[in-house]
Order: sequence, then C-alpha cells, then structure tokens
Amino acid sequence: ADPVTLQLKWVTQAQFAGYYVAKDKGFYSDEGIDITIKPGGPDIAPEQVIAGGGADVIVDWMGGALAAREKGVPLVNIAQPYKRSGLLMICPKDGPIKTEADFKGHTLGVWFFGNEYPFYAWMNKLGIPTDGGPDGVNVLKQSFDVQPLIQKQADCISVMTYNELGQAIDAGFTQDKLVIFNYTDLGNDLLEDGLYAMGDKLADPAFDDKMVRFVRASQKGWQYAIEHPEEAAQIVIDNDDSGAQTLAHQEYMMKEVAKLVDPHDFKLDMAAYDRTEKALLDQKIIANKPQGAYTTAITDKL
Amino acid sequence: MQQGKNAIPVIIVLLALVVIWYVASLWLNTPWQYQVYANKGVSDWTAQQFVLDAWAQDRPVLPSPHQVATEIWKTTGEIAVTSKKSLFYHAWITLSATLAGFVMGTVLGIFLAVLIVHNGAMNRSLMPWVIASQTIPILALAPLFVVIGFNLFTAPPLGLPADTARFISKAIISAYLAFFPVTVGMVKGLRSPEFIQLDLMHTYNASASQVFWKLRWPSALPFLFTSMKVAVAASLVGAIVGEMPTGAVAGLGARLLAGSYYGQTVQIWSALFAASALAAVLVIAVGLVERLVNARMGARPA
Amino acid sequence: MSQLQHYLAIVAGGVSALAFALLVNWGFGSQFAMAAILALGVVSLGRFWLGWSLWLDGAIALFGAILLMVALPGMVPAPTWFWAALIAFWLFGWLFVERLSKAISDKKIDQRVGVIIPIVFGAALLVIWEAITVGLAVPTVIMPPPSMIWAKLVSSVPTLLADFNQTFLKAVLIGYVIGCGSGFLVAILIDRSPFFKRGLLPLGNFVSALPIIGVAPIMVMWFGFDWPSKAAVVVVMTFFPMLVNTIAGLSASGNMERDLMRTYASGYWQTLFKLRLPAAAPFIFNALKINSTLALIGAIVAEFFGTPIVGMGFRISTEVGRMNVDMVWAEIAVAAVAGSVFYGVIALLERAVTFWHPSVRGG
Amino acid sequence: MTADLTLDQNARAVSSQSGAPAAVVSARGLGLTFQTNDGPVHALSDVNLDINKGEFVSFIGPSGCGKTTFLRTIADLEQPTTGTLSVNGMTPQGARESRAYGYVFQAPALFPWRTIEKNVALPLEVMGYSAEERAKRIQGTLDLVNLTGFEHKYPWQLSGGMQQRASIARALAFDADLLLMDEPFGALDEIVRDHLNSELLKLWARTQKTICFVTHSIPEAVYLSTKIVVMSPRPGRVTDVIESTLPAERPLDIRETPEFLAIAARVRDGLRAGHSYEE
Amino acid sequence: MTADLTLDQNARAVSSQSGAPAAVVSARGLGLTFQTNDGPVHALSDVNLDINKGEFVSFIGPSGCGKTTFLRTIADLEQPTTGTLSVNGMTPQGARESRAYGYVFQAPALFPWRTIEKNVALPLEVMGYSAEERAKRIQGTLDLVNLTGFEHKYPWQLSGGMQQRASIARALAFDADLLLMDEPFGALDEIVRDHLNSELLKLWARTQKTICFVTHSIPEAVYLSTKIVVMSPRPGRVTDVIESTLPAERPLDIRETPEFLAIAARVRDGLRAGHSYEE
Ligand SMILES: Nc1ncnc2c1ncn2[C@@H]1O[C@H](COP(=O)(O)OP(=O)(O)OP(=O)(O)O)[C@@H](O)[C@H]1O
Ligand SMILES: Nc1ncnc2c1ncn2[C@@H]1O[C@H](COP(=O)(O)OP(=O)(O)OP(=O)(O)O)[C@@H](O)[C@H]1O
Ligand SMILES: Cc1ncc(C[n+]2csc(CCO)c2C)c(N)n1
Ligand SMILES: [Mg+2]
Ligand SMILES: [Mg+2]
Repeated sequence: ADPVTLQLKWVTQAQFAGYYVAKDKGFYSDEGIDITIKPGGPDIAPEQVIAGGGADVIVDWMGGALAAREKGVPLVNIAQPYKRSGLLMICPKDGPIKTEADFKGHTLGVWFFGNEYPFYAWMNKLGIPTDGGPDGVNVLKQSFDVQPLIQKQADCISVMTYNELGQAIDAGFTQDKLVIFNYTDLGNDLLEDGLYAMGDKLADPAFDDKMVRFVRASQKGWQYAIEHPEEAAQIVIDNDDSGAQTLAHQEYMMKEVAKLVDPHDFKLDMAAYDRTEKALLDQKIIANKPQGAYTTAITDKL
Repeated sequence: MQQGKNAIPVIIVLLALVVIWYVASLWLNTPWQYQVYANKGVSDWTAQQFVLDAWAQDRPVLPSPHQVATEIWKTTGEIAVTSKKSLFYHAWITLSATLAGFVMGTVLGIFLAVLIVHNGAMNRSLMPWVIASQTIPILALAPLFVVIGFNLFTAPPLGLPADTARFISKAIISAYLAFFPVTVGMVKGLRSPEFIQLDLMHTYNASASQVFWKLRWPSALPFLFTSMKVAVAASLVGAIVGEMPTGAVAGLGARLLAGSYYGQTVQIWSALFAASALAAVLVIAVGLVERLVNARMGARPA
Repeated sequence: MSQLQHYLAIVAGGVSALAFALLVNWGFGSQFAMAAILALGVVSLGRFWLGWSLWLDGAIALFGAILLMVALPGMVPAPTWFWAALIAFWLFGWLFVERLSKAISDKKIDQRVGVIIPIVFGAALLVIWEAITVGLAVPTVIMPPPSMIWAKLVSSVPTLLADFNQTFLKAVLIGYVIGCGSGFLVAILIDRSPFFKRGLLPLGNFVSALPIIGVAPIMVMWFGFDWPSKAAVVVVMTFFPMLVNTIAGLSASGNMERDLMRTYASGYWQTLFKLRLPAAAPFIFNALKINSTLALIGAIVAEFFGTPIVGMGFRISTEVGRMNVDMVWAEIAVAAVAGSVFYGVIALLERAVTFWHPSVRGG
Repeated sequence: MTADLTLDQNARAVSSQSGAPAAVVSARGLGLTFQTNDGPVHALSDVNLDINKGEFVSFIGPSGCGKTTFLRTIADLEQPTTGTLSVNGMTPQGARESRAYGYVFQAPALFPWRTIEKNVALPLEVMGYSAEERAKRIQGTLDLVNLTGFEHKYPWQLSGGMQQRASIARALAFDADLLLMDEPFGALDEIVRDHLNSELLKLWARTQKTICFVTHSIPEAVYLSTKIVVMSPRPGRVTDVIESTLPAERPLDIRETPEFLAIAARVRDGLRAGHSYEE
Repeated sequence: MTADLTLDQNARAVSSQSGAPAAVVSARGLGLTFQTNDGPVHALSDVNLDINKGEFVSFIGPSGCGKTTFLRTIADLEQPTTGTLSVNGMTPQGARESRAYGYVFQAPALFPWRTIEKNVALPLEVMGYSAEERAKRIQGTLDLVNLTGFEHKYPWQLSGGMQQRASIARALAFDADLLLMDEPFGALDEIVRDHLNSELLKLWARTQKTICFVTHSIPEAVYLSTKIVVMSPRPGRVTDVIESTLPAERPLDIRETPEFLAIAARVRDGLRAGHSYEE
C-alpha cells in the first residue's frame, strides 16, 4: 500500500471524524493507502509540517494556506469538504454588544495561529482598527475555552459551532442568552478545513493518483460518519490518545459538523474561493493574487 | 532522625494548606455559584448546600481538594494502566522522555565539564555560552523545535515513526534543560580536589587519566548527585513543556493542555499533581542512588 | 606548543591546501582574495621552522570568514571548495583561541584580552550557521540564516520594543520583584519560628523542584489575559527558590560568629542585620540569579495560554503559525540578550555586594 | 587608652578595699553532659574552681577534655547540668546580659564584610555607644594591639597574627574586666605566637583584667599564667591546679630557666597521666 | 618490611663504598620568583645546600620564608628561576619521573573515599605494581607505622595522629629513599606530636632514608635532626646550618638537657634575627 500522512489542524475530535472513520472502516486500505493521521494542536502549524516533509496532505484553513504560499510553501487546495464556516463570535446578551456597531472600544477574543484571518478580514470590512485605540477594538489572543466569557475578561469571544459553543451552552449560556455573529451568515466566512498538498509533488502522476484515492476514501468516510454519528463519535474517542475527549461532546460535535460538510461533493466552490481571495488581498494578509492555489483535477477524477 | 523530627511540622503545615485550599476554593467559586443558581432559577438554597455545590462544580475556578483527589483516583486506581484515560499511562509517556532527556543531559553535561576542566580554551569559550544558553527561553522555542525536530526525524533520510520522533524531540528539550546544572556542578566538582591532592598525584608522576579516575571523578561525585537532583526536575519540566505543542497527543503536558482547551480545571489540577508526584519520585530516586553510592564510597554518615 | 595545537596547525594548513586545490580546479572566478588567504594558510605550515604569531592565525580566520560570507550569496548551492575553506578557517579560529588562551594563562597577554575567546566562539557558530543554511539552501521556514534574522530584527524594532515592554518590563520585572521580595520576607518571618521552618523548608525544597510552569493556564484563568497573569506565574516560580535560599542563607553564618553576637547580648534584629543577612547575601544572590532565567521563561510560556496581542511569547507562537520563522528568531535573540543582560546585571551587583566572599575575592 | 582603663582601676580599688580577693568566677560541683545520638557525653564533671580578680588562669588538657566547654559555660553559651557557677557574683546569664566579659575565639571570627575598624566597632554598635565614643575606643584599642594604620583594611587583607590581634581588640573595646580566650594563638607560628604572648602579658599588666586562657602549649601556659588548671579527658575533671612561682616580670628567655622548666615538667606529668596515645 | 628495606640497604652499601657521602639533594645558587598580580615575590634566593644520604635535615624559619617552596622545588612541583638543583644526581623532573621520593604534606590528604589500605595502595596502583606486590607492601608499611588492624577503616574513622601516620605509610610504600615532609605534625596536639616524633626517629633509624623535614617548632627540629637549616624571610635565604651534636639515641627527655637547650637557643637566635613582627 502507498503510505500517506495526513496532518490535521487540531486535536483528535469529530471535526475530523470522516478521516478517522475512513481509517477504521478500512476505506483507505481498500484504496491501497496506508494512512497515518497526525493530530494537530494549538501550536502546530500544519503548513510548517508539510513544508518540512512531515506530511503528504494537510487539513487547513484557506487563509493560512494562502499566506504560507506567499512564504514559499506551494500549497494547493485539492478538495474542500467543509462548505460552510463553523466560526462564530458570541457575546452575552446582558453585555454591551448587541450589533456590529457596538464593537468600538470593546474587547474581543480571537484565536491566532492561522485562525485570525477571518476576524481581521471582517474588521477590515467594517473599517474598525484593531490596534486597541478608542475607535478600534481591543484584541485578545484567546485561550482554548469559554472561560474569558464566563469570567467576563472579554466582551465577545470566538467559538466554533461544533465545539466551544457547546461548552458555552453547558456553562449556562444558552442561545437565548447570547448575541451570535455567524461568519457564514454575515458573508465573512473564509474557507475552512480544506485538503492541501504540495504543488511540486502533485506534478508527479503517481502522487496525483495517490491523492485521488485518498480523497475518494475520505469522502466515503465522511458519508459514513454523517450517516452513523454515534458510531463515528465512538471511533473518534477510540483514536484520541490524550484520553481527554468525552463521548457526549463528540456526539454533539458530530451532529454540528454534519451541517457544515457536504459528503457528496468535495469540489471547491469557486464563488467562495474568490470571496476568500479578495478578503485576504483586501486585508493585505497576502500581497499578490495567488496563481494555481487550487486544482480541481483531483475532485474531477473522483 | 532529621526527617522524623520534621514529620510533625510538615504534616501540620500540609493540613493547614488543605484547609486554606478549601476556603480559597469556596471563595473563588462563589461568584459562579450565584450565577448557576440564577441561571437555573434556584433561590431557596441553604448555606450548607451552597458550600457543597461550590465545592462540586463542573468547571470550578479552583477545584476543591476532594474533587482533585477523586479525579486522580478515578484516573489511576479505577482503570487499567494501559488505558488512555489513565494518569499512569500519561505519566509513563512523560517519564520515558524525561529519563531519556535526563540521561542525555547528564552525559552531555559531564562531557562539557570534562572539556572545560581539561582545556583552557574550552573553559574560556564554552562557559559564557553555557550560561547564555540558559537565558534563551528554550521553552519558548519548544513549539518551533518540536515541530522542526519532529519533521526532521520523520522525514527521510531518518524516517523514524511518529512516536519515536516525538519522543526524541521531547527528550532533546529535556536534555537541554538538564545539561546546565550538571555542567556547572561538575565543573565545580572536577575542580574540587585540593591542590595538595593534585600535587600528591603529581609526585607519583600520575598520568592525566589516572588523575581523572582516581582523584577528580570520585571527588566530583557528591557535586554530580546534587546537580542531578536539579537536573532531573528540570528534565521533567522540559518533557512536559515539550508535550504541549506536539499535538496534545499523550503525556502529562498534553493532559494539562487538553484540560485547558476544554476548561477542565479538575483535570488540569490532577495532571499538575501527577507531575509533582513524578518530580518527587524522581528526586527521591536520585537521592537513593546517591545514598547507595555514598555508602559504597565510605562517606561519613550524616 | 601543546600536542593539540600541533595537530590543529597541521590539519588547518592541510585543509587550506585542499581548499586551494579545489578552488583552482573550480576555476578561480573572482576569488583572488580567497585564494590569497588560503595560500597564506598553507604557508602557515612554515610555523614549525620559523614561528608564526597567534594573531596571524586569528587574522586568517577572521578575513577568511568575511570573504566566505561575502562570496556566499552568489553561490547557492555552495561548491566543494567553499566547505573545505570553511573548515580550514574554522580550524584557524580554533587554533587561534587555543593559543590565545595558553598565552593568557602564561601571563604573556593581558587577562582582559580573554573576552575575545567567547566572542570568537559565538562568531564561529554564526558563520557556520549562515554557511549551512544558505549554502545548502535549507528552507527558511525551517531554519533561517542569521543574516535574515538580523534584517528582520532591525526592520521590526517597534514591534520588538512593544513586546519587550509588555513581557519584560511589565510581567518579568514586576513578577520578579514581587516574587523575590515576598520569598525573602516570608523567609525572615518563618525564620523566627523553628516550627514553621521545619514544616515549610522541606515543602519549599520540594515545591522548587516541581514543574511550576504548569500553573500557567490556571493563572491565566484567575488573573486574566493581560500581564498580571504572567507576572503571577513569575511570582509563583520565583517565590520558592528565594524562600529556600534565604532560609539556607540565614543559617549560613558560622556558629562562632553567632556565639560572638550572643556574648554581646545582642538582640534578634541586631544579629539579623549585622551578621545573618550579610552572611546570607551569597545565597540570596544565588536565588536572584536562578530566578532571573526562570522569570523570563515563565512569562513567555504563560503567554501561550491567552494574552493581549503583544508580548514576546505571543509573538513567538503567532509568528510560528504564520511561518515567519525569522521573526521568531529575532524575538528569541531579544529574549536571549535581555536574559543575559538581566543575569549579568545581577552578577555585577553580586560582585559589588558580596565583595568580601572568597569566591568573588579570588577572581 | 582612656575611659575604660580608668573604670577598671576604680573597680580594682573597690574590690581591694573589700579585703579578700573577690572571686570573679566560682564553680562548685559543676557538671555538663551533652545528650547526643550516641548517648550522653560528659564534657565536665564535678569541677570546683575559683578565679580571683586580676588572675591570669590557663587551662590545659588533652583534646576533648572540656576546656572549651568550661569557657563557654562561663560565657553562658552552654548551660551546666549540675552544680553552680557564678560570674562576678551573678549567674552566667546575668553576667552576659550585663556584658561582663569579652570572648576571644580560636579563630579570629572577624566579619569579612567589615573593615578592621568596623569589626572593632561591632560590639560598641550592639551596645549602643555613641559614634564619638566609638571612634575614641576604636582608636585606643587598635593602638593597644599595634594595629594603627590598618583601620580601613578588610580582614582578608591581614595576616593571621594581625587578624587575631584585631579580634582581641574587639574584645577589649568595651568595658569588661573578664577576658575569656579560647586558644587564641593556636593557628599562628611559634615566633608570632611568642610575640603575641609577651604583648598579651603587657596588656594584662596594664589593664589588670582577669584572663581565662585555653591552650594546648605547655610553654605558653607556663609563660603566661599566674595559675595553671590541668584537666583530664572525659569526663572532664580538674586534675591539678598549679600556682605559678614565676615573677610578674617575664622576659621571653625566662623559658630557659630551671624554675620554668620545673613547672613545665609538672604540667607535662599532669597531662601525660591522663593521655591515651592511641587517640 | 621486606623488599624495599633490602633494596635500601643495598643502596647504602654501594654509596658507602664510593667513599665520600653522596649528595642526595644539591642546590647551587637556587632562586625562585613567583610572578603575582602585585608584582614578583622572591620566595627563594641564592640557596646553596647539600643534603647527604641518610641525613635527617630540618628546615625552620618564619612563616612565608620559602621552606615549603624549597621542598616543592626538590619535588619538581615548582620550577626554579635561577641556579641549579639536582636530586639523586638527576634533574628534579627526572627524579620525580623515576619516583625517587615520597612526599608527606602538612595535612594527611588522604582520599576520603578510600580505606586506609586503599589509600596506601594509591601510589602503588599509579606506579603499576601487581596486586600481590601491593598487598605485601601495604601490610609492611602499615606495620611500620603501627596501623595494623585499621586497614579497612575510612580516614574519618581515625584520629588526626593516625591519619598522619597513614599518610606517612603511603609515602613509604614505594621504594624511594628520599622522604620530603612538610610540617607533617603541625595540626596535632603536643602529646601526640611527641609520640609521633619518637616513632619517626625510630623509623628513620630502621630504614636509613634521607629525610627533609619542615617544621615551625624549635624543639621538634632540634629533637629530630642531624642538621638544622634556618631560613630568613623573603627573599628566602639560608641563614644558618646547624649540625646537631646530639647522640643518635634520643629519648624524649633529652629535651631537658643543657646540650639540647643550647642548640635550641642557637636556633631561636637565628630565627629571631630574621623575623619581622609586623607580619
Ligand atoms: N555541642 C556538643 N554536643 C555534643 N558533644 C559536645 C558538644 N560540644 C562538645 N562536645 C563534646 O564534649 C567534649 C568536650 O569538648 P570541648 O570542646 O570542651 O573540648 P576541648 O577541651 O576544648 O578540646 P580541644 O582541645 O580539642 O578544643 C568533647 O568530647 C566533645 O566531643
Ligand atoms: N603559587 C604562589 N604564587 C605566588 N606566591 C607564592 C606562591 N606560593 C608561595 N608564594 C609566596 O612565596 C613565599 C614563600 O612561601 P612558602 O609557602 O614557601 O613559605 P613557608 O616558609 O612554607 O611558610 P609557612 O611556614 O607559612 O608554611 C610566601 O611569601 C608566599 O606568599
Ligand atoms: C488556540 C486555538 N485555536 C483555535 C481554536 C478553535 N478551534 C477548534 S478547531 C479549529 C480549527 C478548525 O479547523 C479551531 C480554530 C482553539 N480552541 N484554540
Ligand atoms: Mg576547644
Ligand atoms: Mg609552608
């Protein structure tokens, strides 16, 4: 079998259920692929792992991937399972922020490490400076949980629909007690959780073929995961080496990610791509319009 | 004798700390407890119930001692050591990297000390950099290092398996922290023979290696053990911090971090206690070896 | 000449000859100066008959390194002669340092000239680093060359200054002062109660061996995102080493000296100020030195767990994510220099205050 | 040499009026046992001794016989387990608190962070003397021990003999007329020691202090003392008290006279009786 | 006391056949200057001295006069700056490399991690003696210094006097017929010292070694030596060489005889002449 190493963007959780299911259900071996899945973490940059030769394919957000392209890592989007963004900004209802107009002068929690681009693009669109002046917003590098909200250290925080939002609800911040800004609904979503490989390697037909088989198996995995959410959640738990995940939370997450992934079509949506590219250019996160940052060759062959 | 004399004061101080901890835990958890009651609409709570609830929150600001104790028991006594939820499993992962790093650091430390003591140029050029090396926040470098190291080890030509690569990367960080106290201690130790002892060897026309093995090495041993106690504690810190960025896979550091992603304060504290216990065990183990060696070398009982 | 120097001299001359041959074979290009220096390196073999100043060895190493660095950008990947020349100049640098150190210990050259030695060592490391990263075209996202780090450093001074201000001037210094100060005061309080001392000292010793860095997420949870939580981590990390060292220091004064004070019917505070604190000074400074490195590490690691978008730890973790590895190294360079200066200042203070201690008196 | 000398002489005048010589130190059935891990160590047992005002008493005996312990008991640095001990008619503690004695240890025990001058000032600071008074006394006592000109040196800049003289100056700086000296010259070479011995005798003659002096050297004991106390090993007992018949005026070469040698021989016999060679 | 004794006696036989006594140590215009930060220190200047086979030579002089330096120069632990020095007819370095002497330092300098037996074995190990030979020699020399039965003790389990004897045994264990001793008994109390002095004399008589002995004690020097070298302070010069007229057989109480006292007085005069009290 051909070895393939997949570097995830985050820790083992149902966000990546499709890949784990494909592995445990033998979809990868059916395609002749010997898969290794490397979990990520808060300080793992998948772009860096692939640049160092530590992975064949990575799960990444497009903002990070295009920024890395400019740094000389020729990342190419080969498939886009996530069609919608799961990113939200939530604020307690009894707090000062009700609408986008209220942001000025307040403190917002943002995740960094390649996850900050959608936020900056949004603020750029609103014309709000992010350097903490009286007319701008005060940005915090947010920790990994909803504590800042509970402890009122920030007026709004970033959450993922499938993860931290659940935690906030558990902590008593039910939807009715929150003001929710949904990046997708506001048209500010930048593509999340796509699959990227190195452009120079893709030129090799053998590698290209390997990627086709890999994406096909992954797609089967996602289909199965979405049809069998409980089983998928259990598979994720089985693959979690940290032993930190709970089944209930993974089931919640599986249910939520099902709303974002289209398991039947992994093709990159060009409208979404163009919007992402424009936002990144506007925000000067990338300086030049990228060339060849995606290929449909793989998804076309499925 | 000395320890026996100290036992009672130590126990009393420890008891006092537990009491302070309970009080602090109540005090810090109070605001959230009010909020919980408010969210649930409970208003007829009694003081006693309030205290008990504050000590039994899901995500307390400061968990109560018995919460931590139960969590530790649940993750050690009640489950198989091979389970990924077992603290023993994680402690072992951390311990193995710690031990490898400790051994590497000790060997490197002794090697540098021998160079420094025997060569004037090495003494002048290495010593300042050895000190400067510790002012570099290696812990800050850990993410970079672990990722790069990880990539280097897994990529060709080495092509090691992921677990081995992670292990080596952690061990190297641990070794970086451990070598310093050993170098400093051994330089002192290898220089500790008195002039008259060195002169004595000189009157026998002893060779450099005879002077080393018959005089310098035995007189440096007490210094070696003292620094090894510091070094073993430092290696543990190195291994824990080295675990944080490697994708939060396994180990006490990963536990600590995973706990903090999900706001699991009880888990953080139990990981912290496990780490502390491990540190204690390691330092005591070095102390035991020291006593054994001392007895063999005919040291005067203290 | 010692045996080591002998071998170094022979090998350095030999490798120069090899590099020279490879350069000729490669076809000179415009490397005439390089050829001249390599030729001089070969000539240095004449030292066994004629003598050869150690400064000449130093000059070969220095000018050779400069020429290599100048030639480097135009030749990627670097040709074989380049590596041979690199090794040759490194050997000359080593030989120079060996001879200089010998001359200093023989009192033939002023003691103070000795500072060159660690500088040469550090410079050699930088040159080799530059040569390998550039010469072998190592991807800069993995390991940037020093020149690139330097360029980044000078072009990002305002950011670096802001980070330095946030992490060092606020979190580190404030945490350090509070942590060391409270450790010191508590030690003095405890010292009066033998019971407490016996109860707390073993615990303090134990706690200083623990991976306290693990409290960082807790402190961020308790004290918020801004520098106070980082200072809190620094306080916790520095407190126990200070406590333990001060208590040890307070019992460091000799029995005879304490008996002496007793014969004067001296009171507790008089004995404390006139005898025990001065005698404890070396221990207290020991803790201050240990803590100076712990403090910086603690503050930076604490910034991994949530922070405003400024600070050295924030920058390091964020720029790693953005693959701006040069910026990461620039930040690390600032941290290293700040840490070394911090340590150096305390070491100088120590020399001034404990001037009487044999370890200082002895040089 | 000013205020304290005058005071001393007044004290003498009072004591001599009272007729019989006053006992500055008086031990009756004194015993001291240390409790150690290996069981009790009897450092002193049944010691009876009177030391009169103005005497120079040497204590000599094999190592570990309790000489130091006896001196420390007088100084209230150890508590006797049996018997009674009075110093200047008070308990040792009372005597210590009224600063009745100066103590000179075997090692100079100077504080390395203080200059010689500041070291001599130490007891004066503790006892609350005014700055002016301090300066006067420092000058006076440094004169007395021949250290003028070294006020601003640090201890480590002086030779062993000079350091020991500085420590004597420190003990003399305040008005105590009892001086306890525990092998003060043990670490010095013979010639320097001879010199300091004769200086000490002159100082004693001038100030009329009472001196208790521990030594290992027979010639030193004989040369200095008006009374030599020979002690036997543990349990530390006084085996002989020898009153010196030597004249008050003692040039260094008195040590070659038959009278001196006779006393020395008696001391040596007393010592040898209690000594085990295998030790 | 076996192999090495036999060798010694052969050596003596040869040297006595050659007529005039052979000079074991011979210094001509020897000078040694240390370069220090405060400028040069002249530790020895123009020393001329011959030490013959079988002599017992004591060096005495005020502190810092260069006694230790002279011994160390013989031992090739310091290099002379002027003049010549031969040991056993060789350069000091040659003598050291042929292991021509044993050196006994002021402190016993035993290695605390080795038993007494292993400490005595140390030079034998370094010099590559066989295990068998080592065992024999250790037994012999420990016998000689009366330490049989203490083979397996560690140094700290022995008294100071016994430690010093062990260090002498260590220097005797290999075949050197020159013994250099630098204040070997300086740290011991007088009674123990007396005892070791007479033991040392017996040992010397039995083994016929040449001994160079540094001391601060006049009685010790006079009691032990066939020749006393008196030295003056820096720059260290030899001011007097006194040949002892005492008989070879010397009971301890010879020290009270007029002959002894006369020599002692001569030594003392020599010493006092060169001594500066301010040091
Ligand atoms: N604090 C102590 N605890 C237990 N034993 C002690 C203590 N101090 C002294 N001793 C023992 O008491 C005995 C007398 O000791 P002391 O120091 O008075 O002897 P010394 O005559 O002064 O001897 P030296 O001539 O060696 O100074 C010794 O056996 C000693 O070991
Ligand atoms: N390594 C050295 N560097 C500089 N000066 C030295 C050194 N060794 C000795 N001296 C100086 O040389 C002089 C002679 O010293 P030496 O040790 O020989 O004297 P000594 O007669 O043995 O004295 P003591 O009786 O105190 O042992 C002294 O002034 C000493 O300070
Ligand atoms: C430091 C940090 N970064 C991101 C997240 C949230 N998160 C969870 S999954 C994911 C990436 C989606 O592919 C993100 C951004 C976090 N909790 N902490
Ligand atoms: Mg004593
Ligand atoms: Mg000497």
